[in-house]
Amino acid sequence: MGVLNNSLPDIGPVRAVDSAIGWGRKSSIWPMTFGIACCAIEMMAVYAATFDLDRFGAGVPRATPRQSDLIIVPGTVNAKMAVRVKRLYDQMSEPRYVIAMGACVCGGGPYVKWGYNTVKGVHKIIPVDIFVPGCPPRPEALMDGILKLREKVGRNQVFARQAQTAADMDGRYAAAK
Amino acid sequence: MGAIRDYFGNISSALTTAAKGMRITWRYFKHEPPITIQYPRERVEPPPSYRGLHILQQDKCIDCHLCAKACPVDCIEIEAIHHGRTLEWKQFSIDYKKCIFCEFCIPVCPVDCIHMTSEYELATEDPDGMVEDLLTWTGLRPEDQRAVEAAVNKKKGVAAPATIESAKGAPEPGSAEDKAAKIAAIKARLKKGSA
Amino acid sequence: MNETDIHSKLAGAVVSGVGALDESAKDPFVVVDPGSLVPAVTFLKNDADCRMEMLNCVTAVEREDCIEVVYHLSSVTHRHSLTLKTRVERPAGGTHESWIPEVPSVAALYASADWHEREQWDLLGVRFTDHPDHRRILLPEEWIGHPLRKDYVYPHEHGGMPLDLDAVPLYERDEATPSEPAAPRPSGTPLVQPPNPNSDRPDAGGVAPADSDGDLRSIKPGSNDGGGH
Amino acid sequence: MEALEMYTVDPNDDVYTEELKLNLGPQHPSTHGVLRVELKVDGEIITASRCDIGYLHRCAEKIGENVTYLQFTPYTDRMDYLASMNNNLAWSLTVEKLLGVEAPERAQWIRVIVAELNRIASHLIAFGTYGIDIGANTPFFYAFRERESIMALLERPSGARMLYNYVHPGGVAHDIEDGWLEDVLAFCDEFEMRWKEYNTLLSHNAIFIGRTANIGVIPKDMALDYGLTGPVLRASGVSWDLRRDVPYLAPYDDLEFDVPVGEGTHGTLGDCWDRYWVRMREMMESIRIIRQACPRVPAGPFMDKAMNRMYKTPLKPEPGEAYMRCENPRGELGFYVVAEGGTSPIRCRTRAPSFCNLSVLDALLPGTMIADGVAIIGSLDIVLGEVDR
Repeated sequence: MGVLNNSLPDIGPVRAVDSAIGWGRKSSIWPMTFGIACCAIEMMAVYAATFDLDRFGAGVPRATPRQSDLIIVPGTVNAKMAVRVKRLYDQMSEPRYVIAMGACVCGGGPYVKWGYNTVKGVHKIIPVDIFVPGCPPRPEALMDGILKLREKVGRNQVFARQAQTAADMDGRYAAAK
Repeated sequence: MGAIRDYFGNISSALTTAAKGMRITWRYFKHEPPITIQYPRERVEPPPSYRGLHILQQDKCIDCHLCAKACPVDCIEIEAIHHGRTLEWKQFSIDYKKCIFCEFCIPVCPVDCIHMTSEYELATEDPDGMVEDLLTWTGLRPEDQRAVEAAVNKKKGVAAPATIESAKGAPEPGSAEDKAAKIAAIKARLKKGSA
Repeated sequence: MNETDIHSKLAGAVVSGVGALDESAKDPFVVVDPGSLVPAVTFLKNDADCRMEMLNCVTAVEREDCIEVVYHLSSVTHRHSLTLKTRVERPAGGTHESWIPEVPSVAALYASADWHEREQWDLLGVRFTDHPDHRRILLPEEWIGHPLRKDYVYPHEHGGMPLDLDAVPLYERDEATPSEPAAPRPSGTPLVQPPNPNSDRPDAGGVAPADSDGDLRSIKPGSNDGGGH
Repeated sequence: MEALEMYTVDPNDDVYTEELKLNLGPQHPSTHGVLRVELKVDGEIITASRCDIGYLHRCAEKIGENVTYLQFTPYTDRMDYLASMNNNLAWSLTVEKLLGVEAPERAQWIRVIVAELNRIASHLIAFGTYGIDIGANTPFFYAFRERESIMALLERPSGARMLYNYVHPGGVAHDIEDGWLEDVLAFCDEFEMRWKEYNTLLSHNAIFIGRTANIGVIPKDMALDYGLTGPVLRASGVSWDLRRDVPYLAPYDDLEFDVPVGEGTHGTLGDCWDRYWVRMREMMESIRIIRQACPRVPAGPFMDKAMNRMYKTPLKPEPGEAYMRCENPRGELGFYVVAEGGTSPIRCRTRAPSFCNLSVLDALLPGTMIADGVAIIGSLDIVLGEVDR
């Protein structure tokens, strides 16, 4: 879609197309098979039968970043791994989403003080959409995060012009009036 | 001759192993109830001992900083001004970016004012949203309130009449009202989370 | 066989460098000279009565005056175990940049020693001479310093990845105007320095923590179960 | 090694292959976390391999030197996160050895039950993910269903789902509630039935046996030389179990259980199938232990009275040192602690079983196919949190 992105006026038909695209995107979020530490086990529990993430169309983890929309970073990222996490993120195609799962990834967690080797939150490396704190978060808490991500994805405007600045907001407000 | 026997032997063993597995699958399909929890429509309550988000009984707290000292990750920030015996509270916050839910802050409290609830959903888009000021934290649901009361009573050695009394007002578990109330609570929470 | 028998056999076999058995310790240990470490371990492994087939653990411990390397050996056949130590004295002013102690490697005797010794090199900077593959194992090869030394200085970043709590995220950095390099840390300081919970920090407001009177903690009255909370 | 000679490159052949460097991991579905293996492959045959670990190094030993003895307990949870109870237990026993105290009897029996339950949960993960490695997706779902039951059971006394922080120096953190032991026994009955299903689904499946038998054979001498422990050592025919040979908890003396040892049923002694089968049988032995232990939990305190003060006043052991080892699901977990009188040790070394078990990988991989390499890594059942600490 490229050049048309966020370039059309924010009117009813464009919005309808946008919401259709958003619905499609949010109903087929494909996460990446990516486990680092403790949280990965709870992430596996989310894929398993008891919680069954497939109910939201996100249950088939992809083994390669090129096919996936969502990277759940489950576990401590250290200096050696951070380079790889960044590379994996760079390999994903747009639109891509990041969930930071667990305290270590949200902001350092237990390793914040004495961890000479750990990155204090993966948002120092890659932009994060949803933070799910907990050590580790319960599977329900991760699903809560994924549901919130679905909302966020559904809200995204693809073609309609986004209100970027305050002046733009004012203009939209006046137009609505 | 042997090769042919191997060939057909392989086919038959492949069929039998597949049939064995499919028999189990069929039995589950036919006879066993589904085990999937339909989150967020239904929610399995963690046990009362669950170590979830914290709650502070502010009127009891004496600002002794013992919980902050006991914390292995230094996630508790406390600030209060003492006016004689009364306290003017500035801050009692827990940084869930660090908290590991180890429960070491609970047993050290000399006045039993900090507790852990069975609340655990804290997913947010904002990294600063994970620092909860317990003075204003209102994420507690009625059942959590009851669990806290029960925990306090248990520690005091009081039998649990308070729990039963407070539970009287609640609709019967499993009834239509109960379900409606739960769904309403979940909706309210989701709305709060997305706002 | 208990530790005393093993020690007497060992002292009888290896001529020099085997110290006395410290029986007051929780796990009785023998201190040997670095020079006679390999013969001692060879003897313990091959002697029919000792048969220490397994090297459980190699640990380097940094003390005030020395670095000691501890070997935990055990025998599956005879079901006994022994702790062996060797010490390298710290030279005057030996810091973690200037002093690399050297101990002979036992990787030729036990394959398990290979990774253990590499780990001790990585984290504590003990060089094991004649080690077949003397590289770092846990940290990246280009890492500076040995983190488990007491005077280790924490880095600000490594390989372009920020390690500070208040670091600016990579994707928000302005490439055109590189930020100033962070000031070097004083020796031995950790990454972030919130108040240390183990220190004797004065309690705010001077309210005495009710450590002495236990009933404030509301242990169940009259119950004799030890657990309070 | 013979396989190596069979497949060496001969440039005079009509079809010859070229040596290729292949990176397996750190993000790879079959490396059980963030293990990276550099492989040299000739076609499908691995000719050389080099493990690269440290992608989950979390400075646990440095932290141990800076926090108090009690505060380090939750960090041991995060080493082998599949068997946190056993890690807690090993650390608590180390501190107890250093202090010279012993937990009350009730605590000891509770410790046995929770440790064995956690051992089953840990082996279930090994079973489920091994199925995925081999290409059978179904066992994963069955294994996680039973694991959820164990999580629910352990959640009740401890209050957490996975990283329990339940076994503390001097006893356990909370008493068990009434009726918990009955629920554990009910789970045992159910699990026995499910275990038979697992065997029908996976253990005796012809394809599974074909993929695992005679693969990655570890002879007895090699296993001892590399310091392997746990199921990996026992599969090679060495009957060595610390619970029986060096009992670290008093109840293990009174309990009756067998130590499963590899027999080479479908191939050579010490192959992947043996390692898998030892784990499967260990689950049943754990069930046997739990069944015996549940009726024998005595009444009494669950925490040493003197030790209860440690929550407020940090422990201060006398100068000294202690090495304590426990039989974890993955092998011998040892903690070596050197105290010099402060509230935290000056050295806190972890002898991680996965670390030693993984070191044999470089010796096993050359000469096998890439797909067999995945089977070998899975059969070692490593947890990277413990390898790197």
